[in-house]
Amino acid sequence: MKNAIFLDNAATTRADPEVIDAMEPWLSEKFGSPATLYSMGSQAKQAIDAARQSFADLIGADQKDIFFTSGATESNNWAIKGVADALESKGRHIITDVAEHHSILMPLRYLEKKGWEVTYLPTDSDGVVNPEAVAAAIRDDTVLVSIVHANHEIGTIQPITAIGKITSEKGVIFHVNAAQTVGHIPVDVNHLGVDLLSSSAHKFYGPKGVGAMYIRHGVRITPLLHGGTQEKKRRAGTHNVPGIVGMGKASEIARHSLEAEATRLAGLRNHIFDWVEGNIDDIRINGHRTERLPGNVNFSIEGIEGESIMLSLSYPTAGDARPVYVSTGSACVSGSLEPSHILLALGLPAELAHGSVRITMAKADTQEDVDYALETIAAVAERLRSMSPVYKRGNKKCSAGNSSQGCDCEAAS
Amino acid sequence: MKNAIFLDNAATTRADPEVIDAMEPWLSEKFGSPATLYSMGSQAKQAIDAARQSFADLIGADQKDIFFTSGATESNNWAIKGVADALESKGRHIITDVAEHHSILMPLRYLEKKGWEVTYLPTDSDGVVNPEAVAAAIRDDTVLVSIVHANHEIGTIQPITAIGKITSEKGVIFHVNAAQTVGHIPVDVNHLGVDLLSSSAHKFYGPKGVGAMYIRHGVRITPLLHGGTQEKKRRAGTHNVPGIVGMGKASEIARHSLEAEATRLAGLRNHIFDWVEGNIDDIRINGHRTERLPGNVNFSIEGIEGESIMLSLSYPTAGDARPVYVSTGSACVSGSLEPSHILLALGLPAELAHGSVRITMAKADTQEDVDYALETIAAVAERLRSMSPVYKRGNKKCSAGNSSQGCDCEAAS
Amino acid sequence: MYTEKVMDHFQNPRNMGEVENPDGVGEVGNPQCGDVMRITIKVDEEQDRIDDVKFKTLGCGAAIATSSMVTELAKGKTLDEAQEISRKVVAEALGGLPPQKMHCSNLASDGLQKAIEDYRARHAKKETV
Amino acid sequence: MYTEKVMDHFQNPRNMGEVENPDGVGEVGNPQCGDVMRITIKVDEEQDRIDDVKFKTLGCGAAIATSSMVTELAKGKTLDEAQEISRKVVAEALGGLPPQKMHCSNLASDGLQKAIEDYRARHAKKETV
Ligand SMILES: Cc1ncc(COP(=O)(O)O)c(C=O)c1O
Ligand SMILES: Cc1ncc(COP(=O)(O)O)c(C=O)c1O
Repeated sequence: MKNAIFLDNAATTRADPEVIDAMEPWLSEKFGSPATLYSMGSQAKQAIDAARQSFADLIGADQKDIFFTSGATESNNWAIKGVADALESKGRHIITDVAEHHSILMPLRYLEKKGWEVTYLPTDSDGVVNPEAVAAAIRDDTVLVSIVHANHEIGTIQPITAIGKITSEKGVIFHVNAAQTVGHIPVDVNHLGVDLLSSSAHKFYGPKGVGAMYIRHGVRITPLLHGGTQEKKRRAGTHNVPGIVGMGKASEIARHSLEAEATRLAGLRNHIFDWVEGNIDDIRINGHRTERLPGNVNFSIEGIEGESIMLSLSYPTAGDARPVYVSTGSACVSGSLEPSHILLALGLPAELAHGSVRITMAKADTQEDVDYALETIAAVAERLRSMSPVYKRGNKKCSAGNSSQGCDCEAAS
Repeated sequence: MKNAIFLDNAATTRADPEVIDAMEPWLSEKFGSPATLYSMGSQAKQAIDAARQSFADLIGADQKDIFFTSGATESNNWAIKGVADALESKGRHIITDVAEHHSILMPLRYLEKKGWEVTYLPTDSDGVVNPEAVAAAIRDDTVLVSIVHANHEIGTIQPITAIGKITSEKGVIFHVNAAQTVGHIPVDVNHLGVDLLSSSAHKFYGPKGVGAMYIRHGVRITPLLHGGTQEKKRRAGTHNVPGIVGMGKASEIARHSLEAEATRLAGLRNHIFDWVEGNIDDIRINGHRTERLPGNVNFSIEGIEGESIMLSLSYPTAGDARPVYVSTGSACVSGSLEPSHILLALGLPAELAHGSVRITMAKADTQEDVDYALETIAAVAERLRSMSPVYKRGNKKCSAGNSSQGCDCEAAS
Repeated sequence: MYTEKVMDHFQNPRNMGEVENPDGVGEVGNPQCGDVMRITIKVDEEQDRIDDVKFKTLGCGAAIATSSMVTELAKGKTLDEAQEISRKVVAEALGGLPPQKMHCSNLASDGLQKAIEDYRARHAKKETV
Repeated sequence: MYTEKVMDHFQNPRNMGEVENPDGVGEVGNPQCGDVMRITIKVDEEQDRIDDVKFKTLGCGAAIATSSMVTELAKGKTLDEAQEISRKVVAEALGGLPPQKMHCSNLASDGLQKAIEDYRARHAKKETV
């Protein structure tokens, strides 16, 4: 099988070779726990504190406010449940939006079962949350606002700074899930005005199984993992030293390469949008066109279904073809009967959500790879459409022309 | 500095080179997420399922009942808080013992603040919990019994099978923290009669940052990390594929080498006990003499303090001396003003708890290393005692002779 | 996730398309659910036998593979024999389907049954005419 | 965790032991808390100067290092000067101590002060005799 083209970097990225090199000694001979006093332990402690500083530098934070976790899912659960627990006596109302990641929505659903009230703000047809809607939703008993920095599926970047102004004026804790932005676009906790921020190393060329939480000094939050005295008693458990060192190295690399890389990827992204609009009929672009992650592309192809697109791309039949790995919001992949709740939040009819393709690029992806992938996608779309009993070219249900106004296709059956 | 002798393996172990080799490809080229459909993803899924099988085999469980976590701290928090949440309507009483690890005690303390009642059973002077005391403590509103399999500090192995019989008769969920036993002594969830069992890979030659929870089919427990559909929706978050693969490899190795290694270590352990009793005056052996982890030794040296022993051992002054890494229950190291709660639970006076030395051996430690360490410890004890304003040889406060009956020293001041 | 056989039928579907002047047509599914299948059959009236059968399918890998398989199983069978081709038969012929796909994406046999019904309904009409 | 200076004083403690026939003795701490220090001094009565000072300490690395440092700082100083040797002075002379050690293991200057007091008390007695 020829060299695959990996365009699913929002799911996970390949760890930078420098990151792996940095981790190596801590996996093997330098295996001491930072909690111990002897020299092996203090070496490990120095290493994790250097990683802490490096991550803090990447997000403009004080290193004292950084706490390592096992990933963004843990950080998000911690933010939601930890603030809820600490501020329960103040009130039991939380604000978020309908297009959040499951690691935010599911903890909230859990709280709802316990009697909490959650306001799910809508997004507009580009996936943007309106800061004024946040302001309007804040009540006396609101203890937390949690909004994603950028959506993992459609790439839309939220007006975090504007929301942060509102929450800080109203004295409500503001959590931002920055799993998709840290290391990819500039993130500055002070500029954004956030109190809590989640991140996962494997989303920016670091290892899986390690993440971080930024907790602004003074913010009240109950630990999620109680136990030993690690992380100033806020997150117990023997440190994942190799993982943390890897996250530190990834942060350091990102700090230096992020801006150039973001520019390059945004160029590729815009090129893809132009190309698909010019070369594939009846598509709809999902998510905001410019307020968007540089490496994220998402569009729906009318009349076909996402899993079959994905499978066709990743298991090409021609022996010399390169597999192309993308993702989709189709129900067939989500593990439920529903297509992506994020695409539905944009107002997309289910059949277009089923037919969505997400391309998420990273530093290994070249213009040549992208062009190869695009030709392949167009060919796959053509072939699957020829098999489709419902697709008729140019039936205007969802032509590219009106996509940005929101496609008003109705159930096609 | 010469080759150090690492005798702090209860804190963490050095990953087996085979474990690191097994992890390598998943850190680098095979970086896909098991949640994805394309071939990279299904490879990763197969790899974590193989690891799951391998860990299940190690503990005699069905692989369907294994859930990967970030470590024993997470598993323990999950067990305590997850069962409490799921069974709250049945009752709000939990039974444990005073000598548990902090990753059990701190979640319980958290629940107590929320109105839960916790019974902390005492241990005897060897650290053993009495199964009859468990039976007597179970009430109608008891929802969980949590007892460690073997204590990390004094190595005492608890009568889990006897307790498991009681809990299963009374229909109470039984959680066992097996962080120190899995991979070191035989662990069989059915023989032990446990419903939930926690484990951490780095405690048995696997990587840090990954662990597992065994959940017997049918046991009700609320997730601790809500979010994506990973681990059958019971533990969300992108899989730490390299870590899980490493845990699988460590399990496979342990399954084959555990018995021989346990026998070897128990021999060394008994040799150490004999040696220190013969060569250092006024010591007390802590923990059960035979119902004990094969690699665990713990004794108190009267008249001196543990941190200074540890430091002297790990930073030797003679240029050709080998550093020796041990641990202690002294307050100076625990990060609090109190010495180890576990040693106090045995009835030890605080000054003997401050003067405890823990030696925990693993497969890299040879008889030669151990003998070197013992000579060094005796010399350090001698030197520190010469500096001690309180120590008088043979004052019988705590001579070896009566140590196994429990030392009844009183405050020495 | 999918067996080799599923992947083979997905990648190299048999009998894709529509038979000309079909004697029976069965359409099942709903684009909102992500799956639509249209089975068309040509029947040898004398022998009550399916001489030709084709499918068009919008849907996931399993939907396409089961459609392809159903046409292969049905071709050359009498209508009575073809009526025995259940979802289970199709799934087994493919070496199994992932549990979550057993229902949502395994409608092809329903499509075939509908096509047979359609044929019988038309035929009955013809006879009574 | 510890500075090099702390480690140096811990590994090579100065003035360890007890002065013979001390003119003043100060003992502080409690073995239950893990720290006991005993400072003994020899005073030049004419000059009101500490001619010799030694320590014996049960305790952690910081306890031993601060004891050693306090004796070094005190030796040759007049009693008045020596009374200025506070915990803070000792910690600074060692290049700092970890925060959690600032209190529990930094009793050596208290021991010295006690020894000075003890000397003064005895001396006062002698004078009044
Ligand atoms: C927006 C967003 N939040 C949270 C997560 C969870 O991160 P992890 O799976 O590393 O815990 C992800 C990725 O899965 C994500 O894309
Ligand atoms: C008995 C016991 N339980 C739980 C833990 C926690 O394990 P981890 O630090 O890997 O989360 C440890 C080790 O720290 C332990 O020894």
